[in-house]
Parts: sequence; C-alpha cells; structure tokens
Amino acid sequence: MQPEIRRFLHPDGTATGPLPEPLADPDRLVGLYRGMVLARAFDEKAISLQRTGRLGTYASSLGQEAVSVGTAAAMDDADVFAPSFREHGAQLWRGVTPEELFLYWGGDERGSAFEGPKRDFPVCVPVATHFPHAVGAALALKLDGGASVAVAIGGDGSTSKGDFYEALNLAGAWRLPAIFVISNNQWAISVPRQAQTASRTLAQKALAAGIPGWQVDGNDAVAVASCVGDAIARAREGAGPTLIEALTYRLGDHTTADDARRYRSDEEVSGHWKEEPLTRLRTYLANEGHWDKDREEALIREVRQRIDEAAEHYLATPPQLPEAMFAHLFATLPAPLEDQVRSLGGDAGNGEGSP
Amino acid sequence: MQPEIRRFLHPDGTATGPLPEPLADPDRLVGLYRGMVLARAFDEKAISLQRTGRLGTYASSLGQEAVSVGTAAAMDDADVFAPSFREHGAQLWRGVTPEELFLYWGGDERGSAFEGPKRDFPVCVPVATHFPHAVGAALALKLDGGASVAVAIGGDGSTSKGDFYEALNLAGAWRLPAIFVISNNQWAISVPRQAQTASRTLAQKALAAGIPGWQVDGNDAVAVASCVGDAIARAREGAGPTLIEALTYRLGDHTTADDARRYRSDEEVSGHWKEEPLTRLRTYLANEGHWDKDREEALIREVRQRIDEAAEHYLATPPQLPEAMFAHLFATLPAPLEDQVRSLGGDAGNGEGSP
Amino acid sequence: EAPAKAEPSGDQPLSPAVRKIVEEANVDPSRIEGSGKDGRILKGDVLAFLEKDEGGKAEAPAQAK
Amino acid sequence: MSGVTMVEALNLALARALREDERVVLLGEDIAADGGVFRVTDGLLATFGADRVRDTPLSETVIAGASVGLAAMGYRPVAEIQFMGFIYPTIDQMANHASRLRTRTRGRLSCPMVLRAPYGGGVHAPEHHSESMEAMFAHIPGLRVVIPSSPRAAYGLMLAAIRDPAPVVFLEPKRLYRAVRETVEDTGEALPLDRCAVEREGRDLTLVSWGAMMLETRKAAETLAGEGIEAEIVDVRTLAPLDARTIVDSVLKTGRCVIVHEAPLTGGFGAEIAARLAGEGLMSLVAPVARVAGYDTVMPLLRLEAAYMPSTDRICEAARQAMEFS
Amino acid sequence: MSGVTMVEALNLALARALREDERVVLLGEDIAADGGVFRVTDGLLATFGADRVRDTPLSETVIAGASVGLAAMGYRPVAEIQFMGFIYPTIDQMANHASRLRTRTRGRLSCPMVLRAPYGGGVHAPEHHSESMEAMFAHIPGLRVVIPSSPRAAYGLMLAAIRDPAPVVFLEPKRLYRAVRETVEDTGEALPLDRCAVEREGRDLTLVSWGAMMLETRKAAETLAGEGIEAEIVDVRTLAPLDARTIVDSVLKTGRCVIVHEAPLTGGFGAEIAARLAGEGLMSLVAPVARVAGYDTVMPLLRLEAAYMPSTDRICEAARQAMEFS
Ligand SMILES: Cc1ncc(C[n+]2csc(CCOP(=O)(O)OP(=O)(O)O)c2C)c(N)n1
Ligand SMILES: Cc1ncc(C[n+]2csc(CCOP(=O)(O)OP(=O)(O)O)c2C)c(N)n1
Ligand SMILES: [Mg+2]
Ligand SMILES: [Mg+2]
Ligand SMILES: [Mg+2]
Repeated sequence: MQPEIRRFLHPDGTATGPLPEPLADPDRLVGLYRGMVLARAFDEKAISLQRTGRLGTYASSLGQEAVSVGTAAAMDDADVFAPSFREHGAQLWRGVTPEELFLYWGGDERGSAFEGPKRDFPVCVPVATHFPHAVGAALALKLDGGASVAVAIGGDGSTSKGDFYEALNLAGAWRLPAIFVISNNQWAISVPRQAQTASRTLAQKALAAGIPGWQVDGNDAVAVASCVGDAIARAREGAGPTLIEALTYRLGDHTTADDARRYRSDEEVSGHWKEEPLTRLRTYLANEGHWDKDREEALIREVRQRIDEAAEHYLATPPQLPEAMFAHLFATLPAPLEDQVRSLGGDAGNGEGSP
Repeated sequence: MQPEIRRFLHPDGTATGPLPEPLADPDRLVGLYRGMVLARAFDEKAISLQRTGRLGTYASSLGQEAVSVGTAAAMDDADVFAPSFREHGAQLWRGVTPEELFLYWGGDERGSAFEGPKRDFPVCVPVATHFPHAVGAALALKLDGGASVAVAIGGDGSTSKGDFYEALNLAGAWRLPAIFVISNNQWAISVPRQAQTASRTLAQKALAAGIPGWQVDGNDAVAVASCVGDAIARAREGAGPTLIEALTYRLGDHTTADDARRYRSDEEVSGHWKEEPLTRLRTYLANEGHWDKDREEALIREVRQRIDEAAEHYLATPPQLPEAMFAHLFATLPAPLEDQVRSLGGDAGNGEGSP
Repeated sequence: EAPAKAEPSGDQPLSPAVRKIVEEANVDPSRIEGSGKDGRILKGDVLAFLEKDEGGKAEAPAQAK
Repeated sequence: MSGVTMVEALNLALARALREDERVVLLGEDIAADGGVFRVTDGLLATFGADRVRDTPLSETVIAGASVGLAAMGYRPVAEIQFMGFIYPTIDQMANHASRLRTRTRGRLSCPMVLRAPYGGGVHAPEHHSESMEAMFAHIPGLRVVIPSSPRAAYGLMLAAIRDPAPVVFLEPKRLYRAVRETVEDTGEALPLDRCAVEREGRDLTLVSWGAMMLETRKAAETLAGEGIEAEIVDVRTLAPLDARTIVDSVLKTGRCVIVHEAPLTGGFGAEIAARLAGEGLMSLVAPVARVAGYDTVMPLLRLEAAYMPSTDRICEAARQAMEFS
Repeated sequence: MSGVTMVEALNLALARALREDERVVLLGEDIAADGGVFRVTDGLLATFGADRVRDTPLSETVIAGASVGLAAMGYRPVAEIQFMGFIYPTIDQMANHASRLRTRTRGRLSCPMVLRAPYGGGVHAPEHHSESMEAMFAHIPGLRVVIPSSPRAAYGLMLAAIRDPAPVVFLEPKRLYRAVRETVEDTGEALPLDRCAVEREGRDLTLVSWGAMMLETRKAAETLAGEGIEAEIVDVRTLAPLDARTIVDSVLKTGRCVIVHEAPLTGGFGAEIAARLAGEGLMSLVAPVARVAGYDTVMPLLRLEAAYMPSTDRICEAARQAMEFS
C-alpha cells in the first residue's frame, strides 16, 4: 500500500518523463516559475522589513514555494482557498496583493480585506483550525450547485490536530469537494516529522476518513499542480475529498522569532538546498530552451520592483484610528458598545476608522 | 489490506476451529459467560429501576456484553481501565460493585469511589474525552517501569472526535502501552455507522496514527478476549498501542431517554438478535458438555440475587448532605469557599458530607 | 408595607458609604453642606457635621463599616 | 392545554427560517431522522430534505468550524450542540474565528451562524448534561449570546438570531423546554436583540435573571408581592452585548438588585451585571447587590442537584435582606 | 544587571520541581530541544532527560487530556500551551475532567496538573498570540487560576502550583517575561496560593490588578502619589478561588477601587471583583468601582495594539475620577 510519490522533475531539473498536459505548455511552466520567484522575493523583503522593525513576526515560505504556487495554479478563481500562515505564494497567485500581505504581517487588519479573491479565507494562525472552514465552504459550494471546490493547506504539524481529522472525516462522510494539502516541510517549529506521528506517511492518514491520500514531491511545482489538479477534478465530478501530502523542506527558520540552529544542523539544511523548487524548474526550463540569463534577470527585476513598490505603499499607509477596532466587529455597532467607541475618541459612524 | 475479522465462535455457537489457549479452558469460558450474564442482569435491573423513577437516565449494554467482558477478561488487575458509559460488563468484571454502579447511575457521586479497581477511571460521558486519559495513564505506567497497560473503550461514534485521533496519534508517536477498543454497535444514537465516516472499517483509522488496527467479532467473547489479549501482550513488550474494532450491535435503545424506533426498523434489530453474544457462548458451552439447564438456572438465580441485593443497598443509601458538593472539590477546602459551605448549613470539616 | 427607599436629599445622590453614616447617625442630609463636586456630600462633610452638631448621636460612627 | 411549548416554538421558528431563507442550513448530531434528542428539529428533515437538515458525525469541533465555513460563504448555518456540557470544543472556533471573521476581513466575510445548545440543570439529566457556561461565551467579543425564557421569546429571538449577520450563541434552557405553554403566533416576527426586557414593573427591588431561572424569579416576585415587596423583573435575554442601561435604570428606581443565575457564582455573568451597578449604578444603590447563583463547585449528579440549584426561597431571602436596608 | 527575569525564575522553579519530585513531568510543543519558544524550559531536557521533558505532537486537546491521565496516576504533569490563543481546545478537558476528577471519585483519584501558558498582549506578537482569557478558567470550579506579576512571584507561585494537589492553570504574562529583573533565591520556598497580595499600602484608593497590567498599575500609583493620591495596590495572584477578603478589606479602608485588566471588559475577571465590592463591600464605597480594561472587541493586530491596551493614563484618569467623590 506504499503510494508512489508523484514527481515530474528530478532535483537536478531533468524530467522523469513527459510532463502532463496542460502543464507541459512552456507558458504555464514559466508562470509557475514566476509565481515561485514572486513568493521568494516577497519573503526576502518581508524578512528584511521585519529585521529593521518595520514588520511583525513573519513566517517565510523559503523552500516550499512549489507547494503553495502549484496548488494555487491548479485552482480556478471561483474556488475557495483556506491558507495557513505560510502560503504567500498561493495567496499572491490568487490575486491577494503584496500590499495586502505586507499590511497583514505588519499588523493591520486591512490586509485581509482582499480586493482579489473575495471569498478566500484570511491567513489562519491557529494551526489546523482552517480545515473545518474549508469543509464548510465545500458544503456551501456543493449546495450552490456549481462545481467549485475548497482547498486548504496546512503543515505536517497540523495533521496532529483533532481539527484536521474531524474535517477530513466530515468531508469524507459527506463526499464534499474539499482538497487538503499538507505542506510537509519536515518540521513543526522544532519538532521533526518523525516525532509528530508514527504514521509512515501523512498521506495515509486519509484512510482514517475513507478518502484517497496521495504523496507528491512538493519541490516539483509541476507535480504539485498536476496532483492537486487531479484531486480537484475528482472533487468537481462529485467524487469527494482528497488528502495530498506534499514532501518539501523548510529551508528557513520557523519564523523571524525562531532560531532553527537550536534544533537542527546546518548540514541537514544545506542538503535540502539541493532539492529546492526554484532551481529545479529554472534548470528544466533552461534545458528546454525556455529560459536564459536575460529572462531571469528581467524577471527578478520586475518582481523586485513590484514587491518594493508594495512595501513602500505599505510603509506609507497610515495606521487606522483606534475606533477601527470596532468598525467591523458587528455589521452595525450595537448600542451597548457606543460608549466604548466614544471613549476612544471615535465616531461610531466612521465605518473603517481610517484617518 | 482487508484485515480479517477475528472470530472463534459462529453465531450458532459452533466453533471456527480450536479455541485459543488459555481461553479454551472451560472454567475461563464459563467465567466469560457469567460476566456477560451479570452485565445483562445489571442492565435489566437498572432499566426497571429507571422506569419506576428510581434511577437516572441509563445506557444499557444489551447485545454488547462480549466486548465489555471480553476486554476486561484480557486485562490484569494492575492495568488501568477507562470506560465510556456503556461498559458495565467490564467494570463489574474488574471489581466495581453493582452497588457502586447503581449509585453512579442513580446520581450519587460516591458510585465512582470504587473500592475495587482503585486506579480505573470513572464512567466517561463526554464522548471520546477519555481516550487522552488512557494515553496519559499509559505514559504513567511506562514511566513507572512496569508492564501494565491502559485500556479504553469507546463507541463507533467516538471515532469521529478529534480526541480519539489525537490520543491514538500521541500513543503511536510515543509507543505507549495503550489499547483502544471500539465497541462498534453500528449506531451513535440515531446516526448509523455508515453516516459516521466514509472509512470502510474503523480499524483502519489506526493507520492515521501508524499503529496496528484489528477487527474482531464483538459478539464473540472469546475472540474479543483473545484479540485484546494479543494487543495487551504487544503493549507489555513495548511494541506500543493497538486499535481494535469490535463489531457488535446495540440491541436496546441508546438510553432510557431514547426511542430507537424513530430511526431504525424492528426487522434490523431482530436480525441482530440472532448474533447476540450470550446465546452464542452458552450454546457452545452446552454443545461441549460444559453447560446445562441446571447450571443456567443456578447462575441466573445467583446473579439476580446479587443484583437485587445491590439495588436494595443502593435504594437504602441515604443521599449525601448538600455540603458534600464541596467535600472533594479540593484536597482541603480553600478559605475563600468556606462561606459557601457554611451557607449550605454545612460544616467544612465534614469531609464526605454524609448524613 | 416595605420600607421606602431612602431618597438622597441633595442634588447629588449619596454614595453607599455616606448614606450609611447618615442613616446610622439619623441626620437629615439636607442639613449638611456638600463640599464635593457639584455640591456632593462627602464622607468628610458628614463626619465634620456630626462633630459639631449637637443633635447628632453621641456615638456617631467614625468610620463606615 | 393551549399554546405551545418552547420546543415547539423553536421548531416553528426553525421551520419558518428554513422556509423564508434558502441559505438556512441545520446541522448537528441526531437532528435529522431523530428530530433532535429534545425534538426541537422534529419533522424538519421530512419537510426540508437532507441537504438542509443534516446529521453530522460526532464531532463538535467541526460542527462549529464547518458552520464558520458555511457562514463565510453566505449560508446561515444553525448548528446544534446536543448539550452544553459538550460545547467546549467549539470555543476555539467561536473565539478564534466566528467572532472575528468580520473584523479580520473588514467586512469582506462575515459569520452569520447560530450555535444552539440546550443548557442548564434541574431535569435530572446525566453527568455533564446540566452545565451553564454562558459566561464563557459572553466574554468573547463579537459574539451575541441570547437566552430565551419563554416559548414566545424563544420563537422571536431564534428568528432574530438566524437573521442577524453576527454569530449568535443561542442557549436554550432545557428545563423550560416543556415546562410552560404559551400562545405563539407564527407570524415571522422577530424580537429585538441586544435588549433586556422589563417583564414586570415594581418599585422596591430589581430581580435580574435569564433562562430557566426566570421561573424561580417569577415565583419569587409573587411570593414577595404577598409580603408587600414589589419586585421589578428584568429578563436579560441578550447577555452580550449587554443592555446594561435597562438594568441600571431599573435599579435607579428601586435601589436594590438581586441577580439570579444557576451557573457558579464566581465569574458567572451575574458578576458583570453587579459590576455595572457598582460602576454606573452605584449612587442609586441602597443595599448590597446580591447574587443568588450556583455554588462554586462541580454541578452535582442528580441526587444533590436540588441542593445546588438556586431556589425561590434563596431569591426571596436575598430580596428580604436587601429590603432591610432602607 | 542583577537578578533574573521571569523566564529565568520559571526555569529555576521548574528545574527545582523536577529535581525534588520525580513525579514531575513536563510536556508541550517545542519545550524540549528548543527549550520553549520563550526559553522557559531551556536546558531542562539536557538535565532531566527525554522521559521527563517531552515534546508533544501539535495537539492541545491531548496535551491537556494526557496530563489528566498522568495526574490521575499520581504524576505531576506540567503542560505548556504555547500561547493562550491556542488554549481553547484544552477547556473541555479542564472543565469536564481536570476540575472534577477528585469530586467525581470522592478523592480516589486527583488531578495535580499544571497547565502553563504565556498570555496577554503588548509584545507585538502575531494574530491570536495576545489574548487574555483568564476569566474563562476562573469560572470553572475546581481549578486554581494563578498569575504571577514578577520573577519572584513566578518562582514561588510555580512551585506552589506544582506541589498543589489541585489542577492549576498558570498564566504567564509574557510582556513581563523579560521586562524586569529581580533577585530570586532558589530556596524552594513556595508562595501561598488563594491569597491576594497587598503590594503597596495607601489610604486613598485601591488599585487591583494582576499579571502584566501590574506594570501600568505600579506606574499609575507612582504618578498618583506625585499628585498626593496614595493608592493601595492589590496583586490578585490567585484569581480562583478568589481571596475577596483582602480586596474588600482594602476598599473598606480606602472607599474607592479601580480594577485593571487587559482582557475585554465584559465578563472579564474584573467583573467578579467589582461584584464582590457591590455585595460585601458596598457600604464602604464612596465612589463607583471603575474597571480599566480591554475593550469589548477583538484583540487588534499590532498596529492598533497600543490603543487597545489599558494605559497608565487611563488608570490615573479613573483614579482621579474616583477621588472626585471625596
Ligand atoms: C493550535 C496551535 N498550536 C500552536 C501554535 C504555535 N505554532 C505556530 S506554527 C507551529 C508549528 C506548525 O507546524 P506545521 O503545521 O508543520 O507548519 P509549518 O510551520 O511547518 O509550516 C506551532 C506549534 C499554533 N499556531 N496553533
Ligand atoms: C462529546 C459528546 N457529544 C455528544 C454527546 C451526546 N451523546 C451521548 S452518547 C452519543 C452517541 C455515542 O455513540 P457511540 O460513540 O457510537 O457510543 P454508543 O452510544 O453507541 O455506545 C451522543 C451523541 C456526548 N455524550 N458527548
Ligand atoms: Mg511543518
Ligand atoms: Mg455506537
Ligand atoms: Mg499541582
């Protein structure tokens, strides 16, 4: 019952065989690559902002971009995404702006008022508590009568929470169009994957819910997109949920508040650098003649500019007024809370409490 | 990967082959039978007390006695048992007295002050919340350095709770001497097993925790005792936890507050009467020449007398004084609560608040 | 008939502590000059009043309990 | 026997909500074929079908969490937790998500869900079936906590809760489920949220309560009236956000207040009401604010249940003591 | 810089407890190799080994539940929940089991566990990392809720909590983790539970607080002293069971009280304290009891955090208002 691990690109960028349609299209591949480069550039900028005191604690996705971007690439706009806190790649792909992401991580709630993917859930910090949301959203989408699906991503650690299991089980029992992607980066802060569970794979946890569980090389964006795409196709046909374990590695610290050297060796980390997803896809594209130094430089320039622009916009955004704390607590401010808003010097009528 | 369902006795009482040692011993078999007869007699009395307003809401184990008694029979006194609310058979086997059980179900907390199995957990009403206790107890037993194990029993419905899963997962990760028995009686109140989960078997849920999952005929006390015995043996050797799904059927209402005819047919129920555990073992014993009408009558008489005696003792037990509500809240009454005890007309010094 | 609620006689209501002293001393609060905000009668005002007022109870409580 | 019970009134409200708004979806354990262990959802499966009246697996965490997901997508889930003693696993979702989804997304998503649960003691139920933990939810900003004390209130408040765009924790005092009957017109008219109801006027003291304790409170008021003490009764109805104004105004008139609830005293919601009186209401108080509440101990099993539950006697006694302060 | 931080003091207490009682076992997420995300358990794995300092899977429910099981068997688990925002899944075990195991078994089993969690805001932490939900636990009879406000208190109270045969929820104000240093003698001497501490004497008004808000409260007392207002400070320390006596006695002297906490106002534990004053303490009050608390809204993300947190200014202002009544 060893499920095979889906992979199209070896770490060295060579292909295991023909790439699957429609992903084989070079434009698509370049798109995937661009999405990962964007995520990495965002991460770099975010970390540097944090280091200089201009952003809150930040969780980088370094090394895991293929899971995030590959998953998002398999989704339609009308699908619903429920991210954990490390899926900037997917969020950016789906149209969340880097301005919004900076605002969120900078501690401004307006960062979750996405102009783009209107029905996507905001970043979820309490681990695994978003899986039930995806299940509820999947039920909504099914009741809507369309063929949209809900996709949630969590980490290897998230698979130890009862929420994960209850969500899978309900999705299975009700055959809902929900896809659960586990970005298994081998660590939950300092706790290694092996200490998290005795389960040989995380994919096999699907059996507890009676749903399919697949493994995919999470550093191969093509394989992730293909795998998630197949799961989504099943769900759209009414075949129900799928659990996907994407095998990847967290190359950075857990967050900017963490120092991973306390619990893992540099050798372990540098070994995994050899498998990271960007080089892999770039090498493949280059080998196939779809990529070169000029295109790379142009892309990097473009992406950095976009991110810098977003960062500046973020830094220039004045904070909300204190009464914004109440602006969206309820649809309309309940009378009993009016005094509190007034005591903030605020005007209950000022919806967003913007300066 | 279809695990086979362990069975030694067919529903008609014939054996599938030689019974396993040491259970094959006729005395042991008669013991198992007696344990089940006792449980059933207790159930009958409890229901009749409830119907006449002398007991609280009661959950009968009718039809499931083999799971309860078979499990307990596989345990040592020094092991620790964590029951749900339907395991009177196991509790009686382990030395909880019928007096205590009546007290508990009659609404008197002294019913859980077991004189017998001092470390067993009391009845657990919030479904699945006792699985974590068994895991904690198993860790304690392991740290103690002995070879004792903790055994918990829950229902098919309990396998849908996050607690169940988190408990299994932790027990697996730490390789603890914990046995999880699922008394799959096909119903969780009105929700049938099929609606509870898409998982083909409940045993396979073990895979999510990376531990073995077995199925056993839960109406065959011999098979249950053998199966749980094997799991316990593994645990004593340090091989870690096991999940056992015992297939049985709830022949009665969920509790005395339930009317099962609202959601299942009489035909379904009567079909299952053909598989119930007492007849099965009695027939086997009779076929083998170890049982007859006289012995049966004597046993029924003895058991009924014991239960009646217990019921009378229970009915004659005066309720506690109100201040008993505080008697064991803390080891010693905290000063801030003294006023409340006094306002009950009580004496903080009166430990148990007995009349 | 239930005892009627004691109405504060100044413009400002009395705090429970002040009311208690006033009641225990059995004085009419309208006779006391309030020195607090908006003429509120304070504990000190009552105590001062009791000290110099002949009609006050001999054993006027010095402290609210 | 004319009129309907609270169970029937709730059933009427749920049926109307299902009929008038196709986004309303019911979910919970044993609510479909069985019609709920208290029959609140009786017959709704047959009328509205299995898509909208859904038995869940035995999983309180995902009942709450999936409701958040459904609500975020525009549905109006009404989720049942079978007994309040099993509601604790929902707190994570209610506190970390339901209550703040609107705030976090600046109104982009919202969470119009109702979490229903029977609560309270006095019906000789098994262990863990009699708790009253309303104060926990009332301390979570962004939630409404609503508790009816009569069939009519149950009908009107349930409709209001379902239509309200905010998440509502709707606690049903199960001792009242069948204790009283009342005429309830199924007009679809909701009762206002965020308002305490002055149920009886009186000049001498204010009794404040909610849920099943309104029974004892009403009885106490009658007993006291026989002694010449005219009690005003405030039924809190919406605990959060709390309409403290109505309570403070009542005490401004009466000068005395006895608060009655069956949850344990310490940290019970009565504390909040007493605190408002100690603040805004202080200058009108002529007697200590009394709380007649459950004891700070584990809800006992049924044999001692009566000793635990606040009684009419205890309320009257507290009221008489308050009256001793003139 | 002399003395130790609260983190170091807690580490000292845990090390001593592990040394003096082999039944003490630590468990939680990232407490072993990593030494805890705040380093409270730093070095303990190396000293006491993997049997006694255990990293768990990411499973708060079973962290609490397994602790109950361990405690029932006579061990003394000290479980860490990484942040209070993730503590909700433990409530089921704490309310339905830990708090009542002794009651239910008439003392046959008990539950000497400690559930530790850093709590509170003001450190610019991510979403869900700054909550203060102590009131929820303080409303569960059978639990102790203990909150230190200094390194020395942390040391003494942690030892007391671990040695106490009851389950203790031990909340660590993380803003104080490294904010102050104090000499802490590692004598193994515990501080008493169930007692409020009068930290500063004063005749004019009583300031009551706990945890990190003691910082602002102390500062406020100094500012007020500069204005001639002598504030008495009560550090609650054990919220449940509450030593109301000490608070009521203080207010008996001062006649005025300002309660300070960062949890949302409504249903916060300040309500219980105000309620005691509105009851037993009423007749000593010369001014309304003020609560300076968090607002009844979602704890905001970091950019608005300062606007949410009660400030020294707000405390002083409330104190001055109270003084206007004398
Ligand atoms: C319920 C909960 N418990 C604890 C935390 C603190 N915490 C944040 S991330 C994390 C580890 C998560 O590991 P994993 O799921 O593998 O995701 P990763 O960080 O590796 O992406 C922990 C323990 C949390 N956010 N939520
Ligand atoms: C957590 C929780 N939710 C709901 C209930 C109410 N309830 C009591 S028993 C039960 C069904 C249990 O089904 P199962 O686990 O199969 O056990 P069985 O009753 O069949 O023995 C339910 C829903 C409960 N006791 N605990
Ligand atoms: Mg991880
Ligand atoms: Mg069952
Ligand atoms: Mg202790």
